[in-house]
Amino acid sequence: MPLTREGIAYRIARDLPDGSFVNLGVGIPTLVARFVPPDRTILIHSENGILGAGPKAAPGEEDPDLVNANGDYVTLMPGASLFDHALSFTIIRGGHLTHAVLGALQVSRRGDLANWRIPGPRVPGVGGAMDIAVGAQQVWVATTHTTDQGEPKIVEECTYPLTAARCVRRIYTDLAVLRVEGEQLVLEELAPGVTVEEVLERTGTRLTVPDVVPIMEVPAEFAGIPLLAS
Amino acid sequence: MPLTREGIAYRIARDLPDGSFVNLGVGIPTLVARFVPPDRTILIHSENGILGAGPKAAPGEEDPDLVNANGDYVTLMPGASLFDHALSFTIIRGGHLTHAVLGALQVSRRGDLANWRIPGPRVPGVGGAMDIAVGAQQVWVATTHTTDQGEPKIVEECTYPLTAARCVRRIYTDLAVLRVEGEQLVLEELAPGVTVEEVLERTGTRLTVPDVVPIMEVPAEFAGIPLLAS
Amino acid sequence: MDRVVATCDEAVADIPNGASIMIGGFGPPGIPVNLVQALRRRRLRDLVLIYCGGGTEQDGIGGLIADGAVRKLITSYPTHPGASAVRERYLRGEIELEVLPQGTFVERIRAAGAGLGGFYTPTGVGTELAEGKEVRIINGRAYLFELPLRADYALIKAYRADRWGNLTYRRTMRNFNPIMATAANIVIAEVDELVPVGGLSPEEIETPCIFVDRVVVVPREEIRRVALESR
Amino acid sequence: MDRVVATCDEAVADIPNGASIMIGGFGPPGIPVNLVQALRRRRLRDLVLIYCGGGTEQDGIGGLIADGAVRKLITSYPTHPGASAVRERYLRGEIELEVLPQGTFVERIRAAGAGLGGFYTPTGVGTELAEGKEVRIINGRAYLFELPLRADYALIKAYRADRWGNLTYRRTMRNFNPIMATAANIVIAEVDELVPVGGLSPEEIETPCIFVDRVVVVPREEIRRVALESR
Repeated sequence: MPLTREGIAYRIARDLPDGSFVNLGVGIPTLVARFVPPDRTILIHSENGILGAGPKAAPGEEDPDLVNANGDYVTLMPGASLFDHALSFTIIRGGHLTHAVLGALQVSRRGDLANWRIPGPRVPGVGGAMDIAVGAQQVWVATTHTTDQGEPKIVEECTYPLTAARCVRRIYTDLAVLRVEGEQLVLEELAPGVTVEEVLERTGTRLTVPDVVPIMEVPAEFAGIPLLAS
Repeated sequence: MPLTREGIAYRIARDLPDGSFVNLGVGIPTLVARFVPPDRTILIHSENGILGAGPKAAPGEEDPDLVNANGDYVTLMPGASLFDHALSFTIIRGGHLTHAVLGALQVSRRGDLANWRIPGPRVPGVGGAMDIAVGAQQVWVATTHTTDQGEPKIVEECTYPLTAARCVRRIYTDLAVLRVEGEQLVLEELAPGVTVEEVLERTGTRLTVPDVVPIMEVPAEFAGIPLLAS
Repeated sequence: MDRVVATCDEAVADIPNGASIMIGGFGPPGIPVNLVQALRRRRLRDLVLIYCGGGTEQDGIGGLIADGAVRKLITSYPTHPGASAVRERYLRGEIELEVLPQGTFVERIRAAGAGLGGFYTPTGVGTELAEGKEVRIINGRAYLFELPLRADYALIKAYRADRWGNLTYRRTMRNFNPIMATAANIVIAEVDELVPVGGLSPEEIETPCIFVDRVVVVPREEIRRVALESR
Repeated sequence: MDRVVATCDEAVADIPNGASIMIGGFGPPGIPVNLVQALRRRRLRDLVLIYCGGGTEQDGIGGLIADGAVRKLITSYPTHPGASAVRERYLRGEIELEVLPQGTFVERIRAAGAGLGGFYTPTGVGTELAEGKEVRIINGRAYLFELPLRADYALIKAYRADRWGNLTYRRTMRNFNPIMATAANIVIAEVDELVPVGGLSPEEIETPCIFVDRVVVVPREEIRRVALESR
C-alpha cells in the first residue's frame, strides 16, 4: 500500500539523525516535524529567522510577532535562536543546514529540482527555494510519486522551470525511496506492498534497481494517524 | 602662535555638528573627543564595534571586555550600542559615518591621503584606515603642518603609500585650516599670529589664498590645557 | 538628537512621487503597517517598492498596489494567496515585477548598506532568474553577479526605540528590518514602545541609531489588532 | 547534542600540522586565550593563522609565532608595539604575511560563511594593497574583487553558552567572533559561563548553535587575569 502524506513525512523523519538542522518546505515537508523520534534533538530552521521552531501555537495563544516561513503562528523550543534574514540566508546558502526537505513539481534523474513555478500567466515567486536547494548539505524531496492526474513527477529532464540543477540527493514518495547517485537514480526502498514494476511504471525515467530492494519500515498508523493508504 | 596638538583637536571639535557620528584615528584625532561642546550630542564610533564610546575608564575600573580600536579600556555613554566587525564596517564603508578625523603622513593637494605605512623594511599593517578613508561622508585630517624634521606633510603628490585617493575634504594643522576643492587646496583659516607667508613656506604644494583669511577662534587655553604653543 | 516624530503621516510627509521605498516585514511580523497606511493616504504615483512579499489588503501594501501607486515591485515571494492586488495588476500588465531569490534579495540590500559594489551568489545559476546576469566560475563553481539594491526610503518596524533611534526587535520581527535600515537614504521606524536613551542595553540594540532618521511610536494594542486581522 | 568538551587541550587535540586557523578577538577582548595556549602546547608546524592583529606573548598568538608554528599570517594590523614575534620573523623572512584592510578582512570571512563567491569593495583601490587584484568599475566607481576566506578551524571567544553551542557576547567581545563562527569547518568556542539550554533568550543569542562544534568553559577569574596581564 502506498504511504499517506503523513507516511512519507514519517519515513523521512526516521532518516534525520540526532543533531540535524533542517529546513522544511511547505506541504508534506512541514509534516516531518511531527514524526521526529523523541530521543533525537532536531532543530527546525525557518527562513524568516528561527532556529529551533516548535509546533504551531495553540489557538488563542499566538504571538503576533512570531510566525514561521509558512506564515503559521508557531512556538519556539527551548534553545531556539532568532536572527535577521541576512544571517538566516548565511545559514542556508553557506552550507550550514544539514538537511532540507522540499516539495517538488518535478525531479530529474540527475537530481535537478523544479518546485517554484508552473509556467503560464502567473505571478512568479521563488521565496527561499533556490537558496535552500543550492545551500543545504543534503536536499531531500518529499512528494507524491505522480501528479493528481497520474503524470510522473520523477522525470528524465524537468520541463518546469528549474529551482536548482543537480541538488537533490534523495526522493521520498508514497511508493518508494530513491537515491540520486551521479547519473543514476537508484531504487532504495519500496512502500509496503508496492512492487518494483509499479514504481517503474509511474516513473518518467529509468531507475537502477538493485537485486534486493528492502521494504520501508512504516507502520500502518502512528498515534492514530494513518501512514499507509487504505 | 601655532596651535598645540590639543589646539588642533579643539578647533576640529568646533566643526562637528550636533548629531555627528565620528570615527577618530590615533594621535591628535583621539583628542577631539575631549573638546566636544557640551550642548552637542556626538557619537564616537570605534572599529571594533562601538557606537557611543565614552572616555577612558578610571584606573581600577576597567572592564577587561571593553576596549576601543586604539586598545584603550574605555567606557560607554548612555545610548551606546555594540556590534560585530561586519556591522562596524557596514557603518564605515557604507557611508554612514558623518565624519572621520584621521592622522596623516602626507596629504596631497587633491586630497589623496597617505597615513598607514612608511616604506622600508617594516611590517605593513593597515587596520581600518583604508575603509574609513573611503567610507566616511567627510574625511578630515588632523596633523602638524610639517614633520618633526620640518618637511611639509601637505604635498603636491604623496610619495608615501596611499591610504585612499581624493578622500580628504579638510586639513586641520597647527598653522591653518585648508579645504580641498577639486584641484584646489584653499586656505580657510590661519592660527592666531600665523601669516599666509608662513603657511605657504611650510606647504609643499600651491594653495589658493582668498583675499581675506579669517583667524581661527581658538583661545590660549581651555580648562587649563594650552591650545596655543608658546 | 531627537528622531521621534508625532505621527505616521508626518513621518512619510516628504516622500515624493516616483520614490523607491523599502518596506520591512515577513508577514505579518515586522511590517510597519501604520506607516504603510499613512503612505497610502499620500496617494502617490510611480513608486518602486522593495518588499519581500506581495502585500495584502490588511497590511496596506496590497492596498497601495490596488490604488495604482506602485510602478514596480522588487520582491521575492509575491505569490501568497492574499496577494490579489499584485496578481491582478501583473496579469493586466499594470505593474512591473522583479523577482529575486530571497537570499539574493536580502544580500543585495545588505551590499548597498555595506558600501559594496556587488557580489557573487551560487543561487539561481541555471534557472530562468539567471537570465541577463553575468555568470562567473570561481574555484570551479558557477556564481551569478548581483548588484547592490538601495532605496530613497525604508519603512521599518521595530519593538523598542529610544529618541536617538536605537532599535530592538522581538521574536521574528527582525527579518529584513535591520538590513533595510542600512540601505536607504531616509529610514523611518515604527515602534511599539519608546524608552529613555540608555534604557536599552548596548548589547541588545540590533539597529544602532546611526541608521535611523525618524521614529514613530504606535502603541502595542493597535499593532496586535492589525496583526491578528491580517491572518 | 552536547558540544561541551572538558578541556582546551581536548578541544584542539585534532588540529593537524598545516591547518588554517581563524582566531577571534580584537585585543584583548574576544581572544580565546586559553584555546590559543592549548594550541601552542600542541607544537604544530606550518599553520596558517587568520587573525586581525599580530599577536603578543600574553595572548599566546605571539608565542605561537615565536615558536615557529606559523607559516603564514593573514591579518590586518600586525603592527602594534607588542607584536614583536611577527616583526622579527617577518624581517628575517620566516613568516609570510597577507595584509588586508580590516573591513575586507572581515567581509571575506563573512562571504565564506554566507556561501558567496566573492564581492567588490571600494576599499584599497589605487593603493599597494590592490596589487594583483581585479578592478571593476560599477556605476562609475572603482572596486576591487575579493575572494571568500575560509579556514579549517576557528577558535573563538564568547561570554555565555549552552550545551548546544548557542553563544552570547558582552561589550566589545564580539568583534570577529560571530563572523568567524560561520566560516570554518570546525568551530571551537571558549566561554566564561555555561547556562542550561533555554537559559539564553532567543533574541540575545548572537551565534546560533548551528555554527558551533565544541564549547570549553574557562571560568571568568582566569580570563580576567589574562586580560589584565596582556595590557
